[in-house]
Amino acid sequence: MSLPVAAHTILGIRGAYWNTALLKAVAVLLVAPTGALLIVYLFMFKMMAHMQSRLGPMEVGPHGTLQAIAEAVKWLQKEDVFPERADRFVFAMAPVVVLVSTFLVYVVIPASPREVAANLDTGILFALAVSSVSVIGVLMAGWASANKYSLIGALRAAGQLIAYELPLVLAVVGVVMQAGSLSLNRIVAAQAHFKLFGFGGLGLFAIPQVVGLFLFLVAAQAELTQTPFDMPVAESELVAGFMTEYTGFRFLLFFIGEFATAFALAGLGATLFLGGWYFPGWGLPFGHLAWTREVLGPLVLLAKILGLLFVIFWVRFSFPRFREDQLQAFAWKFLIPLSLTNILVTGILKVAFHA
Amino acid sequence: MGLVESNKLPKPLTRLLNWGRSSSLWVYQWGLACCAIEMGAAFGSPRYDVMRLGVIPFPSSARQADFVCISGTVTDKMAPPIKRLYEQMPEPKYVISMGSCANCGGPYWDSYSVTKGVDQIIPVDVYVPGCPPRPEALLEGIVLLQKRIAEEDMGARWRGEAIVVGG
Amino acid sequence: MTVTESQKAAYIAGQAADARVRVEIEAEGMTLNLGPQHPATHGTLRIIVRLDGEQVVWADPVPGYMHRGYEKLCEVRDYAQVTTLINRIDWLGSFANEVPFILAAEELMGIEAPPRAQYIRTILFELARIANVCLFLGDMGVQLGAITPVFYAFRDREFVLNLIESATGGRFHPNFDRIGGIKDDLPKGWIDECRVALGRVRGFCDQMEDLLVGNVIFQQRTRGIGVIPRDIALEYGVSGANARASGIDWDLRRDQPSPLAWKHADWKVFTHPDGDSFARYWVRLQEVREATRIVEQLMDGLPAGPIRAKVPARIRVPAGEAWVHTENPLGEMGYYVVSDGSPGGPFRCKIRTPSFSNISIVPWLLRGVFVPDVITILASLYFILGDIDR
Amino acid sequence: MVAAEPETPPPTPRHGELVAALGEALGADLVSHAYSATEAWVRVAPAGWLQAGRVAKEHLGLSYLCFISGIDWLQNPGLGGEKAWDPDVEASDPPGDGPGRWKTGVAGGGTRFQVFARLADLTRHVGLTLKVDVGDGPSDPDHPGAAPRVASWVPLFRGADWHEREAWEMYGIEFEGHPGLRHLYLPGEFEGFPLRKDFPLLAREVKPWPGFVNVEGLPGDDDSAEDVEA
Repeated sequence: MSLPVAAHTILGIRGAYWNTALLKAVAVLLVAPTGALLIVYLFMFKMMAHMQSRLGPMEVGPHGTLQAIAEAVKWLQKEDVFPERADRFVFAMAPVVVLVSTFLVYVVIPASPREVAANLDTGILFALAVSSVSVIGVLMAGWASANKYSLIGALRAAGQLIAYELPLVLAVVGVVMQAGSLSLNRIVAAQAHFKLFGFGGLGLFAIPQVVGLFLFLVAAQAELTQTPFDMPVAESELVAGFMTEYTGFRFLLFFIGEFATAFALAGLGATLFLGGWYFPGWGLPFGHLAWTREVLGPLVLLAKILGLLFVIFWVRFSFPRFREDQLQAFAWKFLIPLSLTNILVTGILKVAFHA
Repeated sequence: MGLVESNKLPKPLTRLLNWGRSSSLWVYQWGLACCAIEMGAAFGSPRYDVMRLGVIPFPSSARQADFVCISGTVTDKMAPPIKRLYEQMPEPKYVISMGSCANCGGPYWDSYSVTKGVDQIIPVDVYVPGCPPRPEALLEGIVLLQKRIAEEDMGARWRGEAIVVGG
Repeated sequence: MTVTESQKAAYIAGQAADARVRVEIEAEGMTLNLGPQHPATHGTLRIIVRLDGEQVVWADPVPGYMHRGYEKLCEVRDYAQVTTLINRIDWLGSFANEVPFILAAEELMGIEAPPRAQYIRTILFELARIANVCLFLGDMGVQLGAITPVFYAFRDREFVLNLIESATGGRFHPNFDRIGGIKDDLPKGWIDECRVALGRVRGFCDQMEDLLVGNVIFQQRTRGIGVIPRDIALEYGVSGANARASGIDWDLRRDQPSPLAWKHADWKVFTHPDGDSFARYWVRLQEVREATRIVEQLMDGLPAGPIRAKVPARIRVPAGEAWVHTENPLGEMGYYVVSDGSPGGPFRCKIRTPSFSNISIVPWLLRGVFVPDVITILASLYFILGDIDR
Repeated sequence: MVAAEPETPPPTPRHGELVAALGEALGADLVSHAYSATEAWVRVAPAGWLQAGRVAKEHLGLSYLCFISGIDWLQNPGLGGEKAWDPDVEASDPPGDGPGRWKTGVAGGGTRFQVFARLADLTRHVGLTLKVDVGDGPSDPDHPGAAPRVASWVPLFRGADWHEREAWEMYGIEFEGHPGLRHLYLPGEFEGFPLRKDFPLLAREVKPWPGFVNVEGLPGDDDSAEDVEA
């Protein structure tokens, strides 16, 4: 399956460069917060409540569906507080940096053969690179708040994000080796063509790269600073970590950033390991029905993302958290050797089966 | 906030804003004494589950709180931190005083170390009586607070005028 | 809004302290102020810790944010009114607070309650223990980052509170114990309901065993953290499950001659040799299970008969001194009641609360640990602010 | 107050052994002792307080510190609640009360302030309450400014730290050798010692207590009312 992506074509409609660019930008700016609000409602409110034998929001809209929107409306009205000793410029910029880093990840995730804001040849590299920019925002927030809890939280976050960036990248390397490409759309295509012991059509790398998937999920959990890796925002230790002093719409930006990142990382995971927008059977020539892939692709991707998020949040609501040193030991002594072994085995098998 | 101060906010917008504030109340749980456990039951117990009403008991920092539930005995030693906490919260902020101790000193009316009523320190929006109040009573207090917010005029609040609820 | 002079002064002092703390951020090491509104101190304990990196150099707890002057108030109230007050010392196991005080008054007056009253007292005492310690079992998870257990704790605790409410009329503060007996008999059908609720509590204990005790992360976070050696525990007067987790085989229910009905049930005292946070959690978990067994056995053997001894309408406690202590959910709770024979209240009522001694060990225990372990240790010591500060 | 009858036997033989051993070790510093059906009391002279604690801990196995606290034997009926608090009436010296004439409790006492502590042996399950006279404090006509004082037990029991801070805060009893008598419960600028009997409760000054329910005059009230059964 070749994927001839026309640079300025969306759903087959050809537009001027700036026209399509604007459309893409708006799409990304819409998708990211929508995904975040979806997560907040589905997982933070409803799933958590049901796991704890509660109901969660019920009164705001039917079954509380408007709760997340009410949150956003509320946050926009709150007073914008700068702590007295805060470094005002850095304090104000920190959530923006976090949010920008998150939005940039969305740029390369394909929702269908053509629905991708920028189909980079090195898509996965770009995604991982920009997602780690958020640590700068976190450090800025912690430093500028002039609050000890914030500072400790930010330092912990920095240490943790750096430690888990490595297993995340190494987990992805297995997939990249198997697909033979850094482009996310090519990785999807490779999964569509992938055959295991002669059986194809499953369209996912999750089976051969099951270790990689595990590593990716663990590292993603740590990148998202979610339990059991939530020391930077450990509620019972550090109040709210680097977000302690933030309020109003700046906190809303962090809040959206946190869950939009979860959505983006789940999107990456779905694309790398679960076949992205691809659904088994779509490799066949669709002929004049090919456009249905453009419509159904995003939905398939969304379903896969929600599946991954379910696992991520399931762990989040069930596990206690590590201690900082235990977390580092877990990353360096267990995850990284495991991911290196995974790469080695993948390489051997790749050579053996292609030879 | 010139628009709000001039009190020319279109009605649908006011309603939207009030709806947002009344439907999403992040509560800072200032658990002080016995009432803290009943507050915990109201917030945590599946039987009461205050989250149904849109009250989110997440924030651990006062900066993200919309209202604070002062639940329990306020001592003279505790009074300054409570005032500081209230000052740390961003506007618009609300206070629920839960239990007899926070309302008026309760059974410690003659103690040498208890502040007789948290309203000596910070303004209170809703008083929930009881020693301690049942979780249902706290839920009613929260519903009353939501009603109050829904009918609030932000312009008046910003200008510092007295707020009249209900009528 | 009227602010008294002393509040103003305290406010200024607080601001000054914060300013000092802010300056120290640039110095080597740093002082971190946990509380009084910190989420970890469930309530209002303030702990000032001096840090070197994330390691604690010294820690200084500042209690007193919940000091309500119980001992003074007891002197100006009469015996019936004191019961109302002392319910609110350990607010999670309220009924357990009443019992030793009433027993002390009974000892001074030379009265003993009839056996049925003693049985019902013991049953409610153990239900108070369940209601209290269940919350600890869940809350420990929250302190370690697992948010779900506490919701289960609240869920199953409700059933126990319902029982207490249907028997005493008070969901939280029963105020049910009277000198010479108890206020009312158990309502009809209560015993059957109680069995159902106890089954739920045991189910909750099993859930906690699955969710937390068996969890590798939980074990890593608690094993070997905050070890209290036996002799240090004795010096600080650490009691209750904290002492038993340090290998001190001492339970007042078993070791103290008491008119209450524990001696009629067959149950075990659990100890753990390790003395760490995990041991404290484990001992408490087993104690909840044993408490359900005690209640079931006592319900089986509940004798018939009156629920109150003959007591004068005007209670006049003869002069004397009595010390009565019981094994409360948090540890050894005792009342040293001094009566001068006047018709009013006690002349002096020293309240020995378990959390006070259990927490006084904190400066010793926190030296050299990491900040996350501070939280683990505080959570596993299990204190209630009203019980420290009175 | 009536001390327990001297002929009351020890509740258990072990209690008797403990008291005897303490008496042997302290000599004349053991002033008196008393027993009840469950408990034993020992009163030691101020000079022997530290020694008593050391002997009890190191030789008698009473290694568990239950509590240390104080007591103020000043009679103050106004505070006792039988009548409304009357700020005009000086509470300090009702007749029959004063230096040398204090009405004290079990095991006796000679001064207004006493410190009492309870130690226990957790293996043999016996406990002992120790008392010591610490002085008259402001009621002492010769040294009205002198604080009641006694030796600290912190060198013996680390846990004595907080208990003694509390006793100092509540009664103004100074413990010699304590590493730092700071406020434990009350804010630093709090004035007075709240558990002293002459410390007024201001709320009661403003609003008198409505009265004790069980001492309200019943119809035909006299002493026989005590015999009414519940």
